[in-house]
Amino acid sequence: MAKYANVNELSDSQLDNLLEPPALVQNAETFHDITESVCSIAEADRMPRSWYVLFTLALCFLGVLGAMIFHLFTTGVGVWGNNQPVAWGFPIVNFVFWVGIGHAGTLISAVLYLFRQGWRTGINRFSEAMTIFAVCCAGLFPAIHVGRVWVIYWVFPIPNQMDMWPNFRSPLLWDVFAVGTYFTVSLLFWYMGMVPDLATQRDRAKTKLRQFLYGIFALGWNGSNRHWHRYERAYLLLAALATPLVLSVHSVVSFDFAVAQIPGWHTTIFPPYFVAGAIFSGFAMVLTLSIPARALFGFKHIITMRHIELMCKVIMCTGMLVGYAYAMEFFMAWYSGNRYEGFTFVNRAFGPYAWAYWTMVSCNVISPQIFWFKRARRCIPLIFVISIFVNIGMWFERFVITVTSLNRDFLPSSWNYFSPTIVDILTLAGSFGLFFTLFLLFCRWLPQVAISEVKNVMPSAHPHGNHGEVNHD
Amino acid sequence: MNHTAPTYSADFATAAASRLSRAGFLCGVVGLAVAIGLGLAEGDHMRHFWLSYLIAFAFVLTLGVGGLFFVLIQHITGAKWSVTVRRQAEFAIGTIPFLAFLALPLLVPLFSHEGVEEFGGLLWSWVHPHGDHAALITSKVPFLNVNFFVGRFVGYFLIWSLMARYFKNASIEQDKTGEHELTVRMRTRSALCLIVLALTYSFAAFDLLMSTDPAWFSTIFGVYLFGASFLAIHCFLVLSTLYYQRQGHLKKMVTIEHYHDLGKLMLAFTIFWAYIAFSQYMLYWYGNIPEETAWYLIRITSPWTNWSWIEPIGHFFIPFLGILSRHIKRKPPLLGFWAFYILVVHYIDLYWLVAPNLYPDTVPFNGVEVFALIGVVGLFLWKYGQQAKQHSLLAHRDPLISDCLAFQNY
Amino acid sequence: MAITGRLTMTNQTSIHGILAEFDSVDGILHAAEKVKQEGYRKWDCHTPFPVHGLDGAMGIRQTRLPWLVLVMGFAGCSGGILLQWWTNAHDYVFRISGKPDWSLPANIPVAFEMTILFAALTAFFSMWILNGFPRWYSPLFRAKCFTRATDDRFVLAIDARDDLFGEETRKLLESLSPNTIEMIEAPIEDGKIPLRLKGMLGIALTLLLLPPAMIANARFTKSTQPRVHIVPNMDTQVTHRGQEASDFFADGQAMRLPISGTYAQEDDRLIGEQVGFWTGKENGAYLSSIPMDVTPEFEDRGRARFGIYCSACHAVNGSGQGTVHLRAQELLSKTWVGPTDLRTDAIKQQAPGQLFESISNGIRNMPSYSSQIPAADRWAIVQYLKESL
Amino acid sequence: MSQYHFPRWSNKIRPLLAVVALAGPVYLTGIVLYGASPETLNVGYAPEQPVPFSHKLHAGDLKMDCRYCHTTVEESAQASIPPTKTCMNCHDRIHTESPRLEKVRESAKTGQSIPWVRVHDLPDYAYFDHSAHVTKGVSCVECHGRVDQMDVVEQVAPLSMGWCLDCHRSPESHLRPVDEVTNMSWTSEIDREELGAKLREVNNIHPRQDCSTCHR
Repeated sequence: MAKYANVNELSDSQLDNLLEPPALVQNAETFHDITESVCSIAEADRMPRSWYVLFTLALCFLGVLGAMIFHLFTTGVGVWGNNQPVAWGFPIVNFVFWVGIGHAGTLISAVLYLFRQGWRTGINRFSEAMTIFAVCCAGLFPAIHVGRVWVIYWVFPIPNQMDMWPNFRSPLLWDVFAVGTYFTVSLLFWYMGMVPDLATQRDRAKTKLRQFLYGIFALGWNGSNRHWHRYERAYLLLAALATPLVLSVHSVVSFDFAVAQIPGWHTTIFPPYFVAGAIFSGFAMVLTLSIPARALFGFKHIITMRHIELMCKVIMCTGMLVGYAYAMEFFMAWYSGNRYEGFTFVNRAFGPYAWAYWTMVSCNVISPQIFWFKRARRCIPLIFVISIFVNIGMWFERFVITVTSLNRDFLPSSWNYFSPTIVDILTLAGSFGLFFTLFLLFCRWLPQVAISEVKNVMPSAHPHGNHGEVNHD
Repeated sequence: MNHTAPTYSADFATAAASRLSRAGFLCGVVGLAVAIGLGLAEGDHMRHFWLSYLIAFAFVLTLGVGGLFFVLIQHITGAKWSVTVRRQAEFAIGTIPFLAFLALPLLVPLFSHEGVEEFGGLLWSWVHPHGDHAALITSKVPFLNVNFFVGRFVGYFLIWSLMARYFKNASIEQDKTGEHELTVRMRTRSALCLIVLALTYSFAAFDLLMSTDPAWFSTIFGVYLFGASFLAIHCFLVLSTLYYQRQGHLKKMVTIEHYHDLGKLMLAFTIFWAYIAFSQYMLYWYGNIPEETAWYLIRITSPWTNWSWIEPIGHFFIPFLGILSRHIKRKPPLLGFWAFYILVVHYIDLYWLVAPNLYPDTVPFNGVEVFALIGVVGLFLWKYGQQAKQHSLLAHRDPLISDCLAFQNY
Repeated sequence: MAITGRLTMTNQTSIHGILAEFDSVDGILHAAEKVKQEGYRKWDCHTPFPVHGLDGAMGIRQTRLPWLVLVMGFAGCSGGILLQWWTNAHDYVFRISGKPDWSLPANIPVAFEMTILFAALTAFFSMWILNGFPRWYSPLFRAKCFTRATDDRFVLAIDARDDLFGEETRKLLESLSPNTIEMIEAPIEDGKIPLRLKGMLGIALTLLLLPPAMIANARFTKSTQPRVHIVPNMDTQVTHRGQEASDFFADGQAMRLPISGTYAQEDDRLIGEQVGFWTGKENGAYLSSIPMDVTPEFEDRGRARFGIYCSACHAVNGSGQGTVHLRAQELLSKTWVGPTDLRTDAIKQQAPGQLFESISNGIRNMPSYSSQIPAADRWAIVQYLKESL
Repeated sequence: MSQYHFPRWSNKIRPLLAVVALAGPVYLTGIVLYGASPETLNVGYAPEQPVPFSHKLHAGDLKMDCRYCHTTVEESAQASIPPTKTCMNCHDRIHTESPRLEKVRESAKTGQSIPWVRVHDLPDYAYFDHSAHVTKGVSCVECHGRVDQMDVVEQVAPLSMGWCLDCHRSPESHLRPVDEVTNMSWTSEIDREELGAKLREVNNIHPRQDCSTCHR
């Protein structure tokens, strides 16, 4: 709420700059309007036609994924382009890419929550769902890359007939714990936030079946303030726990590379650099999804221009953090005096994969610079294009890290050019099918916006009298 | 919704600031004099004194530049909670030109030919590469040479001073005019400044501290120092606010909620520091590549072992548990204790980063360090107090100040 | 003043409480303060979002949830450390990548994740459990105005079980100027789980017993079927092992004989210079001594080999009354010619070379043992026969 | 608008949910753990052999030493199934008409091996060396059980990796004097652990546990 002195003296552009537009929610007078605009989507008998088109397309890609995985299981990992010296190819690139995408959700829901950024409410549900589906896609790749997927349970510390335990000194096992914990906590966070909204949908549902199904998952929520009290505290605790968690997950993913002695991988800035990159790509994906969704489902008053502009700023900022890491790596490669390290970076920029490297730099570091201009931050088509550029750039970042460090390793005799097979490419494409199928189903049946939280940032949600203050001491 | 906007008045703490300033000056002069005296008595070409001076200087630099980071971040994020404490950070950044002056004595160990035979340079052995790594270090000469080094520092301080001047003056200007446009402009400019600051500060960290072991390198080193500086400035703000409140200022303007927020950020950056420090350690420990682990090897073998334990335990676990509870964050004197504690371990951290490089076989720590720290911090407070003497302790016409006082931690 | 008769019964329904609906945050806050002042205990506010200030107005005390989470966070952390110590440094020690058995730095990521996981699960589940969820049934849902408590209305509900519940309650609520006031009436249900559901549960439980029964059966019975490869992995590879059949070679065997004309070094047929050693004869005459160093080990070996290869027929004492002989006699005395008593002078006087030849090539009913016993061992047996028997 | 209301008993499902949540994973783990265990899947395998050879008769009643037939057990990795010739050492004269030995005689005549069925079959990626065990005092009994009491040989040990490792980690209770390895009925006069510890020292036994010991 705009409360500061002399608010009337400010011009419109100043107001925008101060992040104080009249309200976070526009054109919605009452709480009921919010309920109506969010719930009516799931209650509608039909979706917009484009939903069906997209869903069919997504299903096709999902089918491709299924076929590729079947092919992989029945034939073996030789169907991929992975070989010596590039033993880590597409699967790890895709894994890191998807985990990265999965970072924005928890960041928005947890970190921005802790920083009291009210604007998160418009997009948090949305991006949490995105997180969970992205982590599903991410988890897929390490699971299938083991080749013999039926022994994947070996990564868990459960007793087995070999009397062996997993090797906890392996960063790949840390991944299992990190990604597993991340998925669990994100799911809890997402579901917990959704329960009051599911209750809303339950109470609005017209058919018995819907009342029953939403009712089951709403757990009997009745909005009791005694419940809200513990609920809010638990939410805060989860946010406080999810914040270091979100940092740790991509740090652990970065350890996969950084604990190795491979030049270009073994560098200390990797953990924060990967985290910044993850947030960067995650926000880009939130934009890629929310721009069409807000148009399609009529959320322009909830996901406002202000939200989009803020996300552009986050993208620009994290893009520069990533650029900082690129620069530091380059400088240290020279400064360290390590010739292998130096060679790796020259090889990245000017070697056989220079095309990938420069794609990465232009997409990640150069393209977001346009967001310095306010007009660019308000031009929806441009933002959409840039967000896609960033997604591409961040995929290439992982590709560059993985492949360029391996393809010319310590032994020049084993140098080789990695090229993916068609199965690699179709599996990557198929993972998008999985992601979008889940996402479109989410859009169809579940509240896409955190209804109760959006209501909470509306001006009429705040008491005006001097009611009993909570004594915190 | 049409509240009549409350107005706030300026809060001049001339007397309190003067006292601080005078005490600082006294400490500075006495401390440095004693430190120099003790250093001379050691007869080691003043190497120990210069080490102590370097660390003490780095300590106040983290406060000054940390303050600059703080101010820039408050502007770029449009933070409301911090408006009533921001002015104190602005005083801290006002000392940056003076810090450049404090850096001047470091030219002595840089140019001195004392002890060249033994060490290659009193603080920076790359000045005259010698020993096992001479060839490696020589290959870094395009970057590590005295002229470029001095040139870089001139550049850093020029840039930092300009930024500091702008952000301090604009804020003070707002006290007079109340112009909102200033807030808008500061926000716009903070973005670019932040990038420049991040780059310059990283390189300053490499130059000043990391290059004391010219063979060693770490890409995260800049971030390490960011983390430490953020932590330091928040602690400093808690202590400074406590001081002024005890002197009868800012009574109503800095509430429990602000302490709570500062406490939360102290906790957050304690964790962030640990995260960065652990990442660096773990990756080098795991990789176990000789040129990288050597740095840690010195530190985890006697006589530095015990000092190294201070890092995880004293710099992370103890303060983490100390300020985890909201009850502690909401009790200013307790929080003040922890802020002071963290500043102490922050100094130890800086010392630990550098001293083992110069003294692998002994822990030279003694009165020289203590008095040098008292001296340099005293001089820093002297300038800090002088800043505070002239201006209001409160950015009382900042457009966000009402919001700053309105929020509550749920 | 308390009014008795907390449950006002009608025919099929019972009164559970009373609702007052408000349409603004201020309304509910004001009402909550009043109800609290009156001293009600069993009442609640139901709102579509958490209304800040209501906790204070209702006098709700801070939850203990953070403490639970803290404790479980520590439990997760120490559990994680313990797990890694026990599995990797104690129970199954990995000596790997040049790290100490107990490498704490490498264990921190997992310990950290376990801390977060435990703490988060605790926060989530404790919250629901403390709130008494899931609670699908509640008479509140029967109230007409209650459906909007999750939309845009703020509802204050006083439970009929409250000591103060009665006519005054309605008056109090009316004085707060709500939109509407409604009694919570719900049909009386006995709350018993239907028999059909219980039956289904019973069947499910019985079905759950099947797998353990199958496992027990497999454990306690024998089977002529080979091992079950749940997952074949690489249990069976294309390589061949000794004595396996193979269609690849004409003779159907995987094991190959040496290329003709070549012999293994220890092969009997590699006669070479030591003709006597291999045949027991030199220049047509039996060797009169053993062509090997006679050491105590050699003599022990002779006794042991005699026990393995000879004693079945010749008996341990050489009497010829071995177990095989006894059994053969029992079965078919007619065709069976008993083994020689090795203690007789006839045997004792034979030259070592002759004994060696008999073992190697067989004699009368005794088959050749050259394929079963290497030459050196045959000599050891000869030594045993000559000297110890 | 009629609304669906959950019946009152639905709240009673909560304890059931708790039980399922807590006991379900335990049950599943238990089923997988025991169901997929080699003790369930492998132990008790007693295939029908082409010739009903009885170890109980030969090794038990006739007290023939294992090595009479399995001659290579001390020298090579494999204990080796004896060739038909070994059978014919005696059966040339004994039971010459027995129909049960028809296949043996046929084999001796034609030179075609008898297709014995392998009972103890390790996966192909596991390497096991009989000689290394037998010559260090690990008896046949330890893995194959009391073969001298079996008419039909069956698998008594799971032969799983965990089972191998058990012994490699603490071999004491599985060691005996080297000359007693084929003595099926041997028992120790003193405590086996104690004896094992002594033997371990005398025979210099350090079982390896690294992967390449068995997976080579």
